[in-house]
Amino acid sequence: MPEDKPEQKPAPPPAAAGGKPAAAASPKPAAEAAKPAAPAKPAGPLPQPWDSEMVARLRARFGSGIDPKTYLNQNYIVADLAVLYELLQVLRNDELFDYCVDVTAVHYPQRKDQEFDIVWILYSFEHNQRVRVKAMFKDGDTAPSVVELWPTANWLERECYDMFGIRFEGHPDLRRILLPDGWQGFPLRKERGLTEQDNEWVKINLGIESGR
Amino acid sequence: MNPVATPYFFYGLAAVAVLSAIAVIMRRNPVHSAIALIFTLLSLAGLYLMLYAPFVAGVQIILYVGGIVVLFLFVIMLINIDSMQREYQFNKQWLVALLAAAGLGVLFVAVYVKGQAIFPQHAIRFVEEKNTQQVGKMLYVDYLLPFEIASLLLLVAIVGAVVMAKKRI
Amino acid sequence: MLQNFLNYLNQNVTPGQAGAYIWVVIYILIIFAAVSVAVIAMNWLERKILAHMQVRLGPMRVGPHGLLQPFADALKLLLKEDIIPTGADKLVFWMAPVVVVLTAFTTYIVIPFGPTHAVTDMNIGILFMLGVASLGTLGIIMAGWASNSHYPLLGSLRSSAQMVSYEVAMGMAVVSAVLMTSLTGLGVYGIGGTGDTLGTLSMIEIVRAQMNQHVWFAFKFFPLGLLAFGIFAIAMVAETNRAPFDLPEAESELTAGFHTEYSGFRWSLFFLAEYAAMIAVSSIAVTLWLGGWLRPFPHWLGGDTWDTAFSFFPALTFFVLAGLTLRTTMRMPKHPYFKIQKTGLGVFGLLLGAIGLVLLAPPVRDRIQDIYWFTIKVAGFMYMYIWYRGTFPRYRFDQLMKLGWKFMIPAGIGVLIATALAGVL
Amino acid sequence: MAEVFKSEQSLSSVEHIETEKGVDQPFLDATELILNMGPQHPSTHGVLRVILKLDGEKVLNAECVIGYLHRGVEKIAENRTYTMFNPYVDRMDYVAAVSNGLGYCEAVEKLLNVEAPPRAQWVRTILTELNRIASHQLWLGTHALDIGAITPLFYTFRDREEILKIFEKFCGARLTTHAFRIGGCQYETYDGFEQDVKKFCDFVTPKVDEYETLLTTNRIWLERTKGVGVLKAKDCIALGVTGPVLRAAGVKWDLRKAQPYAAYKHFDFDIPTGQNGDTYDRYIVRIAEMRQALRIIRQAVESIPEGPIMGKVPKVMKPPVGEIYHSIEAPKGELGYFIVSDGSTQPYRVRVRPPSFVNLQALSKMVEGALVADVVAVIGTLDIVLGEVDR
Repeated sequence: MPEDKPEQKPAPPPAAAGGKPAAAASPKPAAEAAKPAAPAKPAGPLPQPWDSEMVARLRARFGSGIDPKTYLNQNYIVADLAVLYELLQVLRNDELFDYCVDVTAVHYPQRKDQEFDIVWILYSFEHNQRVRVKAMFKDGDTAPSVVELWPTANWLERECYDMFGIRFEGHPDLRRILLPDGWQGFPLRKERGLTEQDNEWVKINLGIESGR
Repeated sequence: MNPVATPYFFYGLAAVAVLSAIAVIMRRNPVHSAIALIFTLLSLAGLYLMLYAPFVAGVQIILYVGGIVVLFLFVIMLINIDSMQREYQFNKQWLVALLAAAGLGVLFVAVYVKGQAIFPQHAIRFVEEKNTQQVGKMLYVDYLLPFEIASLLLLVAIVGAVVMAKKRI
Repeated sequence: MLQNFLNYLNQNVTPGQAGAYIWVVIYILIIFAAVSVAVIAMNWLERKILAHMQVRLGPMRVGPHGLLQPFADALKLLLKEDIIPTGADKLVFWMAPVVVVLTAFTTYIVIPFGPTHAVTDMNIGILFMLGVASLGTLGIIMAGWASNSHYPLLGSLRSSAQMVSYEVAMGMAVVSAVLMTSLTGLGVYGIGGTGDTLGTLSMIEIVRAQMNQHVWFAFKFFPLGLLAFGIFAIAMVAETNRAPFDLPEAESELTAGFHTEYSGFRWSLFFLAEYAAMIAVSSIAVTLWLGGWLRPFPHWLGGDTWDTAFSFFPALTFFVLAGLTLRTTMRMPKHPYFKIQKTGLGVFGLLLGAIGLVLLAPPVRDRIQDIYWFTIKVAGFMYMYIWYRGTFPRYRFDQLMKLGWKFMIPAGIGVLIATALAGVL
Repeated sequence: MAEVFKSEQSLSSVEHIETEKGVDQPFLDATELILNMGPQHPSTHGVLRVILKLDGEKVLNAECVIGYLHRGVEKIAENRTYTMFNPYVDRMDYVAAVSNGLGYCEAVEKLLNVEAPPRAQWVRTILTELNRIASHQLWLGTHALDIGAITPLFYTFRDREEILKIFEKFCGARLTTHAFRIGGCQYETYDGFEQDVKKFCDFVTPKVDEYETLLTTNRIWLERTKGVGVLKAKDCIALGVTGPVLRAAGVKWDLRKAQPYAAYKHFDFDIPTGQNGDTYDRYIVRIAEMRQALRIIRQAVESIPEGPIMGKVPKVMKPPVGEIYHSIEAPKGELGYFIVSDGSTQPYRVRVRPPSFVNLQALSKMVEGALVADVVAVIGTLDIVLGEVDR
C-alpha cells in the first residue's frame, strides 16, 4: 500500500503525489494489514519533477494546481480537482493530446476523502508523447466527463462507473457496461472480495442459489 | 385427348373459388386473406384451362399468384398487423352494400339482355395447340390500339404511384 | 387391359398425350423417386466437392468415404423433434414447407428427359414451369411470416423482393429463346436446317426446334443466344436462393433466414425442395439452350456409326465411375478395421459396373440415350452451383437489386429485341 | 415494421381479442423493427449482442451490449502474484495470446526496472510476429466467412496450423501459450526452432498470395467491402481506434515504430496504410501486415543473438511502489497495461487497455445508415475478440 506507513518507506508513493498532506494523514488500511509493506531492499527510483516546455506553459497557466512528475521515464501530472477539467481541455486543444488512450481508476479505501485516483492516459500523435493525468476524488463525488473532448471516453467512463461506482458528470449515457443493468455493487473496489457476487441478482435472473 | 369429368371439375373449382373468395373477406388476419386469395386465383386458372385458354391460365399463375400476391404479402409483412387486427372488420353498412350489390346485378343482367346480339352463341374456342399464337394475334394485330392504350394507362398509374409514394425523387 | 398398358411402349408421345394414365402414374413415381435420389446424391456430392475445394475431406466416417452420410442425415432429420414455436401461426407454418415441396415437384411434369420421357407435354410448357416455380416464393414467404421471428421475416422479405425482380429477367431470357423457335434465320454459323415458322412454348417442341434448326439455342445468333443463356444462368441461381445470391438464408447475417425456426422433417422438406428446384431450373436451361436430350453434334457427327459410338457413353460413364470406386477400394488401408468399409465400397463399385453392363445391352442403350445426355447436362449445372458456393462471397441486398434491375432486366430486354431483329433481318 | 413481432402475444391469440377501435394507432403503420443480433449469432464473433433498430433492412441505430464473457480479469490480478497472473492475460485475446503475454511481461519488467536479455527479446519478437500472422489469418478467414466466402476460412486455418505447431513445439501449448516469463523466456528454444520458422516463412509467403487471388480482385468482395464501414482518420483518433483500422484510415502510426519495444528497433519494416478507411482498405492493410510480419521474422531469425534467455529477476517479485503504463502494438491495436504496485508481491491494480473494447465502440458510428449485411461485415472488419472486450 503506498500510504502504508509512509515515514518508514524510502520511496514515497507516487500516488500520494509528492507528499500531499491529505494523503499522509490517511489511516492504515484494515484490509491491507495482512499484507506486509514492501521491504526497503529493492529501492525503486523516485518520481522526479518533470520539466519541459509544455510543463512550463502549463505551470504558467495553472500554477500550483498541477504537479508534473516523471517516473521510469513516464510523465504524469497530478492535478487539483479545481483545475482538472481545464487542464484536460488545454491538453486536448492546445497541447494536441488528441488520443485518449484510457480512463481508469484506482481505489485506495484507506485514503480518507480521496479514495479514488482517476487516471487519464493521453497520447499525442503530433509529439509522439504520452502523459498521464491523475486526480484524487472522494468516494461519492462526481468526476468531470471528458466525452466532449474525447468521444472514446464514453465506454471507458462507463466501465469505470461499472467497476468502481464513480459517476461522471456530463456523461451522455452512464450505465453499466460489462455487468448486467440490475447488478448491485462495484467489483473493483477493494472491499469487494474476489468471489463476491450479487447473489440476489443471480438468484432472480439465473434461478440458481449462487453463481459459484 | 378428350376432356374427362368436365362438370365435376368445374363445380369443384368453382366451389373452391367462391369459398376462398369468401375467406378473403372474412379472415381477420390479412396474411390469411392473401393466402385464401391465392386459392381463388389458382382455381380461376383451372377454370381458364377448362375454357381451352391455357395461355391465360399460365399468365394468371405467373402474374397474379407469382407476382401480385407476393407483392401483397410483401406489403402486409411491412405494415403493422397488430393495429389492423383491432380495427373493425365490417362497418355494418348492410343497406348500402345490399343496394350496391343489387345495382351491379341489375347492370349485368341488363347488359346481357340488351346486348345479346353482341355475344356469340358459343364461347370463342381456339384450337388448343395454337392457343397462344391466337391470343397473340388478337392482342397485337386485331386489337392493337386498345391494348396499347391499356398499357399506357398502366404506365401512367405506375408513374403516379411512384410520385405519390416517394418523398423525394 | 394389359395390352392397353403395353401399347404405350410403341407410341411416340408422352404418356400424358397418349392418355395412358397408368403410365402417367408410373412416370410420376419414377420421377419422384429419381429426384429424391438425385437430391440425396447432390447432398453427398456437394459436401464432398466443396470439401475438396476447401482442402478438407468432407464426410468420411459414415460408410466408405461418407457414402451413407446422406442417409444418416435423413434418418436424423426424420427422428428429430418437430418444433413449432409458440408464437407461430400454426396453419401457415404447417403449409409453408408443403407448398414449397409441391411446387418444386410439380414443375417436373413438363420436363422432357427425352422425346417421350416426360409426364406430359403441355403447349404452354415453359410458361407452366415458370409459373409453378414462382409459386415456391409463396412458401418461403409463408414460412418466414408464420415463424413469428425477426430473422425469418427479414429472410422472407428478401426472398420475395429477390424472386420478383429476378423472375422478370429470367422471363426475358426465356422469351428470347422461345422466339428463336420461330426464327429460322441461321445466325453467323451458317449451318442449319428447316424449322417451323410458328413458335412454341412446349418444352418438347423447343428441343425439336433446336434439332430441326441444327443448332443449340445457346449458339444461335451468336452472341445473342449465349447472352440470353447467361442471363438465365445468373437469374436461376438467384431464383433458387443459392450462393452468391443466398440472401434469404444468409447464415452469417440471418442465422438461417426463412427456415430458422424449422427443424426436423419440416426443415428437410425445405432442403428437398431447394435441391429439387435447382434441378428443375437447370432442366429449363438445358431444354431451352443446350439442346435438351440431344447428344452433342447430332448432325455434324450424324449417321449410324456415330449414333452407335455415342450410345456407348452411358455405359462408359458408369464403367469409369466403377473403376474409380474400385481403385479407391484398393487404396484403402489394409488394416482389418477397414474390412467392412472396403467390402461396402467394393460392392458399390461392382454395382456401378453392373449398371454399366446393363446399359451396354442394345435395347436399353437406345432408350437410355436421351435421359443420359439430359442428366449429364443438368449435372454440369449442379457442379456449377457447388462451384459458385465455394468461390463467391455473398451479395448485399441492395447490390443484388441493383444487379437485377439495372443490369439483368435491361440486358434481357436488349437481347430480346436484338433476337427479334436478328430473326427478321 | 410489424409490431406484432415485438409483442408477447402470439398471432393466434390475437384472433380472440375483442374488436376495439384502434384510435391512437395509425392505420398501416410501418414501424421500426428491433433486431436482436446475438449474443448467439453466427457472426458476432462470440457473445457480442447488437441491438439493431431497422427500417426495412436499413440500420437506424445500433447499440452494443457486451459483458457476456466478463470474467473479472482485473480483479483476479489483484489477488495473484505478478508471476501467477501471467497466464491469465492469455485468456483475454485468445487468438493473440503471445502478444498479451509480451505486453504484460514488458510492463512488469519496466516496473521492476529490469530488461530481458537480447536473445529473449529476439525470440519474443519472432513469436509475437508469428502470432500476429496467426491472428490476421484467423481474422481473414472469419471475416470472409461473414461476407459469404466460405473457402478462405479453410485456407487460413490450414496455414495457421503451422504457426500453432511452432508454438506447441516451443512451449507445449497452442492457443493460450504463456510463452514468456517476466524477465525473458522460461526455456531455451528447441533445437531446430530457427529452421522451423524459416521453413514456415517460405511456406506461408505464397499462401498469402493465394488468399489475395481469392479475394482482392473478386468483384463481389470489392462491392461488399469498398465504401463499407468508413471510419476517417479524424474519427478514428477521436474514438481511440487503433491498429489496422487506424492505419487503413491513412494514419501511419504503429507502436512498433513510434515507441519501439522488444527488438523491433533493430529490424527494417514498413507500416502499411490505406486511404479510405473502409473495409477493403482494412483488408489490404492486414494482408500487407502479414507480409511485413514475415519480413520482420526473416530478419530476426537471421540475426538472433546468442546468450542467456532469462534475465536476472528475483524469485519473489516485489516491484517498488509506483505505477507504469506500457503498451504494445497487438494485432488488433494498442494493448496497454497500467499496473500500480504497492511494493508487495501482488499488483495493487492492473488495468488492461484492450484494443478490441475501444475499437468496438466505433461500431455504432460505422453502421449507421448501412444495411444488415454491412453490420456483419463491419463487426468482422473491426477484428474484435470478445474475450478481450469483456475481459
